[in-house]
Amino acid sequence: MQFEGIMNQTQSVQQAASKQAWEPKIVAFLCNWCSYAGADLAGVSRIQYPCNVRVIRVPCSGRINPAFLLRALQNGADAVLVSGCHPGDCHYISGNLVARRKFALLKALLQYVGIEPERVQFTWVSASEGGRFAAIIEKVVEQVRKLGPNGRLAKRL
Amino acid sequence: MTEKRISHTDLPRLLARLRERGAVHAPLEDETGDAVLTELSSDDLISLRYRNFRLSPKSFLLPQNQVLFRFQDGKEEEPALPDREMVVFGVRPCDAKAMQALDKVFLDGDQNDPYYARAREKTVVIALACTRPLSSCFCTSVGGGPGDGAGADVLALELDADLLLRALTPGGERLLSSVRDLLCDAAPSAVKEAEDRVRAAEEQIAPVKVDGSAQRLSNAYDSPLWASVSQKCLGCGTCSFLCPTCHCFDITDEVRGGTGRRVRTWDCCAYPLFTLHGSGHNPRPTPKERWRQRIMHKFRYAIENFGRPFCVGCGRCIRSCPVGMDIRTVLKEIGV
Amino acid sequence: MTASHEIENRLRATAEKLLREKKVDLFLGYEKASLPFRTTPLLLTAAEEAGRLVWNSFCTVNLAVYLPRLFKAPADAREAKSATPPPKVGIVLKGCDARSVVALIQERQVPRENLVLVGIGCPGVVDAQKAEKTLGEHEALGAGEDAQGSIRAVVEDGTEITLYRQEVLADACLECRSPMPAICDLVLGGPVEAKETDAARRRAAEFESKPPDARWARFQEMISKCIRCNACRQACPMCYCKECLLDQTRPRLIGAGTDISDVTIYHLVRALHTAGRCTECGACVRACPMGIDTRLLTRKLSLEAEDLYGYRAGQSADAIPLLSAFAMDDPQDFLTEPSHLPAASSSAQEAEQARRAK
Amino acid sequence: MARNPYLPYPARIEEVIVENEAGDIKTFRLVFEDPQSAKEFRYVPGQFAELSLPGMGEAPFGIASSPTEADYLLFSVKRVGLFTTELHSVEPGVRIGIRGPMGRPFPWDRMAGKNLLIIGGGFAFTTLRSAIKYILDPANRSGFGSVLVIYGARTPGEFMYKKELEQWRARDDIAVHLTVDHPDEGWTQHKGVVTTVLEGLKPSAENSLALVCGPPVMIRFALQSLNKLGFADDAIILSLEMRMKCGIGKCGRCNIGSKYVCKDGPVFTREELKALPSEY
Repeated sequence: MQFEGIMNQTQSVQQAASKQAWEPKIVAFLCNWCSYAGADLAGVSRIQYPCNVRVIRVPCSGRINPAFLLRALQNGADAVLVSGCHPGDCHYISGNLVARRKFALLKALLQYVGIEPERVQFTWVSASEGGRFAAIIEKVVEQVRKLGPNGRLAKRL
Repeated sequence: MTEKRISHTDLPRLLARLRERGAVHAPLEDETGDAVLTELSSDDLISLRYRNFRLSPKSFLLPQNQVLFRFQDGKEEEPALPDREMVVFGVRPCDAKAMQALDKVFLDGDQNDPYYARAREKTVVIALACTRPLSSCFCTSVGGGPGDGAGADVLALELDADLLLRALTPGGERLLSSVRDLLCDAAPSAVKEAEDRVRAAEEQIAPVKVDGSAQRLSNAYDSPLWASVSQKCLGCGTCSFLCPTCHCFDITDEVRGGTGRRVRTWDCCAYPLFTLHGSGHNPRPTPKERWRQRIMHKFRYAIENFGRPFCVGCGRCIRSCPVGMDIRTVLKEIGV
Repeated sequence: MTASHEIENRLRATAEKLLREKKVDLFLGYEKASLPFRTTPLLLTAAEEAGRLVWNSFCTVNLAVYLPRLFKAPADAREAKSATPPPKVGIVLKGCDARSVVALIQERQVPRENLVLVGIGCPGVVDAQKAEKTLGEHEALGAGEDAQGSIRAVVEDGTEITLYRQEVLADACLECRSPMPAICDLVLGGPVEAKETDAARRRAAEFESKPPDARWARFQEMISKCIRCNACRQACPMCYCKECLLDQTRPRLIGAGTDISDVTIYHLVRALHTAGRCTECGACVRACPMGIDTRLLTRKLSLEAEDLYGYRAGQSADAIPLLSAFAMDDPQDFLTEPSHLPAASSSAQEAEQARRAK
Repeated sequence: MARNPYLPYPARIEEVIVENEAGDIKTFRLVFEDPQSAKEFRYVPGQFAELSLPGMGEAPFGIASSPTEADYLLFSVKRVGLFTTELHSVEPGVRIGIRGPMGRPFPWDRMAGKNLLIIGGGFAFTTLRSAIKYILDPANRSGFGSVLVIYGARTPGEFMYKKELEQWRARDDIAVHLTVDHPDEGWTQHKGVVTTVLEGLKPSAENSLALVCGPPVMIRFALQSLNKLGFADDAIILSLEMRMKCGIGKCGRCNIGSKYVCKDGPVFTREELKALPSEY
């Protein structure tokens, strides 16, 4: 339900924004142990990065079912980003390594059916990489801005 | 009641005229060669080579997704019901008969279903008699026949060069009189020939024993055979979704941030979730109970409630079952 | 290749013996269906009825789909108390079906020791929809096959029409690389060679060669026919989940209807959940009442699994399933890397980078 | 034109009352947003209605208030699924949709002049409250014979409508017997299952009707006791719980035999239920 809440909130922000210009909205699934802490560090370190991201904290990147990402896109996210611990650093030893395979296949499949590859992005960010987190968000937002709104998977209600 | 006649070559003109009054849906072949009831645009060439459509035309009256109303800022907004007339041309008699059955559920109750009622009111159904039934057809055993127009407004019968048109309802009369300049009276010999063809088709249809099913099924409720007849069922909904009389539905909300809709969508008694209670209790927990419900509903409860089986013998469930189950065989095995 | 009627005779004898000697409680095979080009599964428990078993090119259903439910673990302690011991099951397997059984064993859904696997080298099965299309306006009232494997159909007026085998074989069979069962306790009939081994790859490449917009348009056009009847899922031996994610209502993952967006997510999620598990039997395609080529997606995922990880589903019962396994050096060139080096935010980060550089 | 039966009447939640100690049963007091809706929504005890929150869908609930309580509707809801969990989380003031009233009520024609035995268990007391409230209304009370209520719960804290139970107990035109499985300190009433109390009280089946609502186990044993006491099958009135959607006999979900629980029920006599498959 937390997720619905975020999407609703995002939608109202979006509706307010749509009166002016379209702004990409990115849903980021961050693992609790590394990437969420990395994002937090970016915040406390006052590193500037675009405010287009809504964060969902998950226990581990290995917990993410591809269906979650598709659901975010269906609910109007312009892109999703998943970030976990670097290989070897997973709190649960290998959750991120198993996830890596899942994500590779997801990305390949979406590209295959004609979804722009930039709509689903994956990366590793450690707890100490606040700068890297900000730089990745910058890149994702920039790429999605170029792509425009997610017209293919978003459901029109 | 006089039969009218129109030549096959003039049929496009007739359909074009009907298009002036509203949407006309008629059989067009898709890229795979399947005939599909499609809304005609000006230059479409209809095809009468089909035996029947993959999907039953029930979706014209009971669409798979029906928006009941919209939510706008958390408030309900009733949708405007369609007021445009629609002609559906080429419905097979079994499917027209199924519409008559659906009327019993959606129009004869204490409360009419407003969406169904409006669609039914605005839809003129032109049935096309069958001359080439399939081996999976058994309409004649469930109260229908290849030349039965019940449920339709107009019945069309095919001849080599012509189509005979017979109005069956006031709506059908109105439709035919609106295009009377394109029609001529059919000669008695032509009518006889068309009827002979229907009779020949009728003879090709193998009978299935359904008479007295309500009585026999009322004794079969506790039969151990339900477990064996249902054991290879995969629990998909193909049979229900293709069935022209199956009408069970679900109601769900699709809402984002206070905006969205309440929709009804087809549902199916073969699904375990269909009867699952919030508490976790399920009154029909296995395929055995669910198959029994399917058969009982069609061949006993419907007869008790509406005086007719809710099966029109179109055979879609037989042709499309992924594991080759045949409702005729099930009826026989269970002792109907 | 051994003629199908010979195999059929051996199959009946085998099943009869297994049941009579109580080596199995249940034998899963096929029997004649009411319509041509089809057979229907037969769940046989009586040895004397083994004569009902058939073997021919219409034995399309992947019988492995029935296995998980036969070995379902009891839901609770009360169920466990009244549970009967798991049955011994004999089952007829084509190459693809055998791979499904392997995958189910890998995923601990069925106990190998309770199975008697009767393998048959498979020359491919007929797609009933294709065969019916090929006959055009005619309807077959009966069908069989001759010694050469050609399909013979008898139509309404009694004439016999011969259908060219390659034209009516299921797509999955035309792409099949392993017609011989990978594991089995006995094999009926001689070995069967795969004909063309890169057909799947060619089909995928052909689709991939189109520009993204065309691919998307084709995909959408195809699935717009979907009626969400779940036949593809229910016919799949690997879709054994007690409650499918796509059916969940607390909360609901996708809408219940046929909004194109929901249908899209349905097919993508279903395909992804069979990634590394799909044994390319094509049961989903043949189950679809609307003629959707669901293998468009699963075919691609199988190829990816092979290219990226050298993994093919259902090859070895001892292998760790693709998505439960990993290698430290699995490819990760799809990851997003920052386009510029991040500004150093803290000494901790510098230390981290230094550590990684090593 | 008749009103669209799928369109809910808009109402507002005026008050939320926590009924039990476990806190998983709450009573919602609802008031229609416009007087027209209130006028159209005419119900009789035993009927139910579909409540809905936008985006959360609908669920059916027995109406716990009585038509003699003119200004509001009461629904007591136990938290079990998605909808009820969401409903439990809302505050007074929230807008809610009501569709109904639906279903066949208690057989008030048959109940006139009869002695009434009302047996309830746990959470399934909602429509029984409606019935009791209706019977005890000064305008109605003389229309019925004696009224005996036996209400069982797991613990004293699990009774619903505690204040009213006390008020009823203080009256002399209704006998109320409460019983619990696990009494706490200070519990002065019955201990044990309702059937024990029932068999101890031995109400006469003469000129009597029994209304029974409760969990399946309770119902099973209560029926056995009622049989012993001489209650005929058509003198025993039950209310079914069933999964429902449309509430107007179309969607097929609550179909049992040739009946639809939503329109032919939820109230059935035991005799009627015996003629139906036991798919509930």
